[in-house]
Amino acid sequence: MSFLQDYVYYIGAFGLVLIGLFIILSRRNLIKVIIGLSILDTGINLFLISVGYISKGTAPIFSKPGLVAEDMVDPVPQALVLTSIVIGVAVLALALALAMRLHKLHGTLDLRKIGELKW
Amino acid sequence: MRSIAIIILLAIVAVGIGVALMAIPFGVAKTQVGDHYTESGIGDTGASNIVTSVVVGYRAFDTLGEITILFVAAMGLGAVLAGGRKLGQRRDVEPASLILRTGCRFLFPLLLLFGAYIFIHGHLTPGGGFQGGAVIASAFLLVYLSCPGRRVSKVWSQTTESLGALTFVVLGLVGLTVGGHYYLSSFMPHGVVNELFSAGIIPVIYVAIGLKVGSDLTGIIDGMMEETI
Amino acid sequence: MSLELLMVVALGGSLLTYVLGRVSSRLRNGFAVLVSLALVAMVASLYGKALHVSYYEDFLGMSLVLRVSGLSWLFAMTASTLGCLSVVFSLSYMKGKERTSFYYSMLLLVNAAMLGVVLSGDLLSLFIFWEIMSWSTFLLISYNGGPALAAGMKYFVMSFVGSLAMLAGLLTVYGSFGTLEFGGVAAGMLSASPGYILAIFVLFGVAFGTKNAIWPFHAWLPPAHSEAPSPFSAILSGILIKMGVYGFLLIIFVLVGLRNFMALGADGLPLHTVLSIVGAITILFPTFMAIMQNDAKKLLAWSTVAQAGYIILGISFGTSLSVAGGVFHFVNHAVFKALLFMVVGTVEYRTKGVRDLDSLGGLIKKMPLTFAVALIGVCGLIGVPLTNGFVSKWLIYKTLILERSPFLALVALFGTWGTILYSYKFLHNIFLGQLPEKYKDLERAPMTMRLPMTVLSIVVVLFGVLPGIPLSVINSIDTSFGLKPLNVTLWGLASDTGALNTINILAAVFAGLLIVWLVLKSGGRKVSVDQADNYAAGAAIPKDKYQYSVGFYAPLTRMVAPYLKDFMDSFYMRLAGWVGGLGSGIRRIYTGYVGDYAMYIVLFLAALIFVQLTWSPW
Amino acid sequence: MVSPVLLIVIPLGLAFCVPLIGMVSKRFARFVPVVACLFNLVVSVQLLPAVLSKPIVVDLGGFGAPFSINLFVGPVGILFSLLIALAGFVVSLYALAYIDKGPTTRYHTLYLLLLVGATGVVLTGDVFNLFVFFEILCISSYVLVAYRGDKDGVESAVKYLIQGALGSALLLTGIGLLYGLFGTLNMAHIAVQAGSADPIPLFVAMALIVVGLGVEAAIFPLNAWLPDAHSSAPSSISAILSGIAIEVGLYAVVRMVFTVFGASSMLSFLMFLGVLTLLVGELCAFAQSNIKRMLAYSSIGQIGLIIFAIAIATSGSITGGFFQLVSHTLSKALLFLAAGYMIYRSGSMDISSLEGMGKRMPLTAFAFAVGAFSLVGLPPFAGFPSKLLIIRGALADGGALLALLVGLVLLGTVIEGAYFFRVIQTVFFKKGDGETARCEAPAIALVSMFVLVALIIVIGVYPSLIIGVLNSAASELLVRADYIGRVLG
Amino acid sequence: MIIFVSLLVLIMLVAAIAALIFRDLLSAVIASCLVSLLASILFLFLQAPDVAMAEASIGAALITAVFVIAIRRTDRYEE
Repeated sequence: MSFLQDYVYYIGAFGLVLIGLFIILSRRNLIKVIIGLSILDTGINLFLISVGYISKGTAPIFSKPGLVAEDMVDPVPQALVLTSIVIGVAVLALALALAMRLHKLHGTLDLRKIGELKW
Repeated sequence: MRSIAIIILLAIVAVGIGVALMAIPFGVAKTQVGDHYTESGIGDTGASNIVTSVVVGYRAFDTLGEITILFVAAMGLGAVLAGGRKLGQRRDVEPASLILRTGCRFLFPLLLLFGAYIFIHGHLTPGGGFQGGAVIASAFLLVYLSCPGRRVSKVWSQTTESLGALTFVVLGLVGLTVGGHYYLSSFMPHGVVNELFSAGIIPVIYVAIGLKVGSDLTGIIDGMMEETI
Repeated sequence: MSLELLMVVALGGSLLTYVLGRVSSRLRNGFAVLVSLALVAMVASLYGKALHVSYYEDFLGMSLVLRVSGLSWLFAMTASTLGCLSVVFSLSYMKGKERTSFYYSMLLLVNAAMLGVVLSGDLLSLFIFWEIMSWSTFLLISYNGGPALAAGMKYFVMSFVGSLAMLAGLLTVYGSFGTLEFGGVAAGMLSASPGYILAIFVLFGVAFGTKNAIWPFHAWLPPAHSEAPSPFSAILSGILIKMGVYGFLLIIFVLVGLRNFMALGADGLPLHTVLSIVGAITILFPTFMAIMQNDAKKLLAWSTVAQAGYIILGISFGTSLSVAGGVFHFVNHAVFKALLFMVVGTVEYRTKGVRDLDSLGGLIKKMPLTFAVALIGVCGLIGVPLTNGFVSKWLIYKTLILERSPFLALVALFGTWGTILYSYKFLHNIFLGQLPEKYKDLERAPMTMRLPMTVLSIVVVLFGVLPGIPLSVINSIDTSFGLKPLNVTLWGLASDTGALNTINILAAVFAGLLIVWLVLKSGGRKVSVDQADNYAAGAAIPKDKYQYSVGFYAPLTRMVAPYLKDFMDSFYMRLAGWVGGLGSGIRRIYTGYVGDYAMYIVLFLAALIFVQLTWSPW
Repeated sequence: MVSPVLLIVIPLGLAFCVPLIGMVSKRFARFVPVVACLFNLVVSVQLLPAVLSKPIVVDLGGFGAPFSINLFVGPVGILFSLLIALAGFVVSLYALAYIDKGPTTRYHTLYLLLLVGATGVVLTGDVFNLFVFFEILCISSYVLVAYRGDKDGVESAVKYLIQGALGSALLLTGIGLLYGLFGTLNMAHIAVQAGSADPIPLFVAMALIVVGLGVEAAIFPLNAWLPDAHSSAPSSISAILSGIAIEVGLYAVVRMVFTVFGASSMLSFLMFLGVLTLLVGELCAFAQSNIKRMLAYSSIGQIGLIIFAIAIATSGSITGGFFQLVSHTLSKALLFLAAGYMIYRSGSMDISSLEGMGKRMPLTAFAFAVGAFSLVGLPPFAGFPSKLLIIRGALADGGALLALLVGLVLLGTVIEGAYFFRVIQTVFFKKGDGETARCEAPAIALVSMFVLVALIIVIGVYPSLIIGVLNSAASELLVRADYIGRVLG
Repeated sequence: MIIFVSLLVLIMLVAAIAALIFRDLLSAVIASCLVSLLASILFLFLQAPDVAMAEASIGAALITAVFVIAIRRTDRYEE
């Protein structure tokens, strides 16, 4: 139980990272690879947030009186993750737009067949 | 064969990261910077949401970069898809059902309002420019889905985008000249904590960000929808 | 006359020539000749002076120096004279060709760079001018297009390997002595360990040897010489490759010092012996290659390699006699080889680019003067008495005999026999024998071609009859190297082991000529019959059947050809092929499938982590 | 004195203005990048003396050292920002004429943002901020590679994006680990604590970060995107990618390894990696028949050389590495620009299609030759002093291993010389068939090329003009304590 | 509590694996959307409401929409 207590978030986060990497490395379909990137991003975000967590902490918002700064979880990773999520959506949207163009030009999304540029 | 190789590689990486994680125990405060933020965040920036004070105060420069990235993505999406688009040729999709259209027409202003609420109250409650912008964009997404013919004016969304970003930049420059001579320094009065009009430049920036992100994301969706295949 | 001014004139003249060429070709030609003449005059005025100027104080912490010494004056003088003559020769040779402004400007740039090389007072500026010389030479060699491209490429790659070795060497020197000025380096070398000196010598030797085309670095030379424009071939063969000789002289006598040099190498096999053996190989093998050539310029090119061997052989003995022989042979070779290349250039010019020995012949009737100068040049090349080649070869032979190297002497002698064979082939196949029908209306060479050839042939004879003129200069170089001075007289050399006196030879030759004339005179009257006045089976034999030029030395060629493969050249070509193959192989890792690329990234990461976790080296 | 933050903010603001201006007049919008780069150039030059005497630390927001993001404008930063502004200026001039089709306003916006991203990376003193600016740089280059919207462009952009995104993800993971270990994101603040940290987690973080950044820096074997992207992008973008983007990636790697981690034990490994990268790049370039692919592989080789030089980590060799970086930026940009118009006129990227270009466009071909000579390292061009400095630095050490590596480096240089001179022969000495009409590049493109030619020759002849900056840059990298002290006070 | 969280993590990983396995890209996208949603719930548990909002609105909603649009314009099934 204490193992879960300590590691479940990390396991979740790096589970996502590894699954994302696996998708990127093994799948040939471009959309699938982009899905992999999205899962990878989510995993990293989860990891960053769990780094900043403090046991029994509160959200870093002084929304009601009686909250003390010492109990709050670290706000920095949250700020970073906000940024990272937005970067993620930017990259994914761009990737999908490129995928659409690629499909139109090559007629396929199979990355193995899209290998005219090589050597 | 390939899968096995990948699994081996990933296992090595996983072991490495696992070893590294031993040094980063979960749930233990390890930060020096974060403590300072929670303790003096209100005093420094006047925002009761410390995340906001970090995003728009301490690390506002990151946020400037972040909205730039979104801007790049929106711009780039347009540039990438422009190659395949023939002007004036749009797909004529039959409109969605009446129920959907009516529901959207009803939801649309509400969503806009909700988004605006989120980014205006970014310094007080969870949420902020990005979340609010996303909500606004989803409002437009709904419109696009229900009434495929309708489009946001390119000129307006582009202008909002640019002006929102420019507001951020110029506010920073003002801070460079008047308030403490630091770029992005909080030169406006902090006001009373937990009131709407407080926290110096943070709400102003968040409004600008909200509008900009909203129009950016709308632009992205617009670009994707408009692509004619 | 300041050295900086000289360099400014040389480099600026080259640049300005190109600019003027945009305006008017006539103006440009005049200007080019003027610049090259001015350079000759300026270099000549430097005679006997010892100048030393630092023209660039702080090039990355090193100061660049120009200086003139006896040795560099001799090289500079040869270079500028040949340059000037070659520019004059080009005036008609290049007429009507394209991109002439570029040609002249590059020719002058090569000239300037050579002056820079020999006038440099430190290794870095030597290297800089060396590199400028290399790339401008490359551009000139490639100028003709077609097969010249491959030749230029070969030249560039080999010479670049050499210059990079030199760069490594000079930077090692800088690392240990903190200076690159010749004086400072020489002072440092006095206390350096033999292994270190050997390493430096090898690094520099690769550079100088490549430029000088000594075996096994000769592979670039034959194609380069034969494909370059002929006036430039003259420079290339006459002086440019001799920059390698300059380099060897510099490093052996100025930088390392003779005493150190003689002590280098293993016990049984000292370095100078290795060098002389290399010189011997360089004489022997290219001589036979030259005999087998059917392309006039290729023949001369191989002969150049062989003659470079004599020079190296001379230098490697390090006695005052041998060094004088080597240096004098360099001067002589510059003169007669440039002359011969110009002869080929003239022929080429008149026959519209023919230089195949099998299809020429009988041109003596059309170009008598060209034949005369070619004869003089060939005599010099062989070393016939009363030409300059005789004196220098005499010095080298004498050294070999005095130093008790019968084997090397035999090789040198063998080389001379070979020289006679190919020289005769050259002379005969172009000028003697039958004149092919198509060359009936050939005109004689234009003035601007005859002038430089005549000048050079006069020099050949002058130095042959009065060897004292150049030898006195060379003697002063010898003494500046710390060698025992020779007893030079105007007519030759006097020493206790045997004297050279051209007056005696002159007298003997005149006596011989008199006898021959008398014998001929006393013989019966001859009736001269046209060679074509000849019948077989009642029909006149067509004149072209009398072409003796075809298959000259065919039996000899058949005999030696199987054993004479330029295996160094094929080795280099194969090396280049391997590199290309390696490149084609390596680039297969960029498969075009992005999943593989992502795999490389993760693989690299995993490898880093794995290594660190297992061995923790970092 | 002007604040260095303007180097980032003013071009950024101008970039945001470009679409607005573009709505009014497309022709006018083209000039915004030129103006922005000129501004940066002026400001950088103005800042130069002050920075050389004492690095400027800019506090953004005014909350004190580790708490707010800071810019560190040291010699390295100012060197890079000068270089970015210079190359950016020249290439934007070129693009005025070259980019005449497609959504030009978007092109100029993204181009300017790319430069902003690059400037941000080199000036920032915060790890996460570096990541953000890095993403600006990367994402805008993904788009610009696909700008033409043709088959190759989109294909290579997709590949570039996948690899780049993977790299960024690793980088972000590494930054997360760093934050978990040290609880701070300020480079100097991390550097202070890095010495006393647990070595294994620190190494894992460093490996992730170096690999992540290495993708953009084109270190072998992370460089597979480069030949595709550089060869299919519009030539102006290839010039900037080759001249700026990978150098900035390299800067990030070097900054991390030297300043943040102080990982001196990694250096010998980096040295090998550099030589390996050099050899792979040069060998692959040797086997190419596509001119832009050849130039792209040659960039890999040059990056390897720079890594090698910097990893030797003596003051002399780092100076040489930076010199090589400068000369590579100038020469490679020049090569791509010149090749761009030659390709444009001949209609093919095959080297053999460039035959006779020496006659048809002599000035462009001349510029190409200068670039090639400089890259090969021949005097009197800018590549010569850099090669001299690198080898001098490597040999000064006197180790046998280094001497061997120098030998391999020189071998790579020979291969490089061979393929560049092959192109020069093709351009100048092969008789092209058919077309002989003159078709010189437009005047503005020629102006941009000849600015580079002039710089290459001037720097080649008077290396002392920039050697001062380079020397202080080297000492900035070598003396970590200075950096830390300057930031944390 | 921890059991619940572990369950969520488990479901999240299963959803991710489903995204890996599904040949139908639309299903895969829905699975990855589920991953994002579950992650945003985990963010809430980790006391990060701001991030949870962002992840839900951007990561789960908008990105999924963009994915769906892209898939409609290209092929739905992985070959």
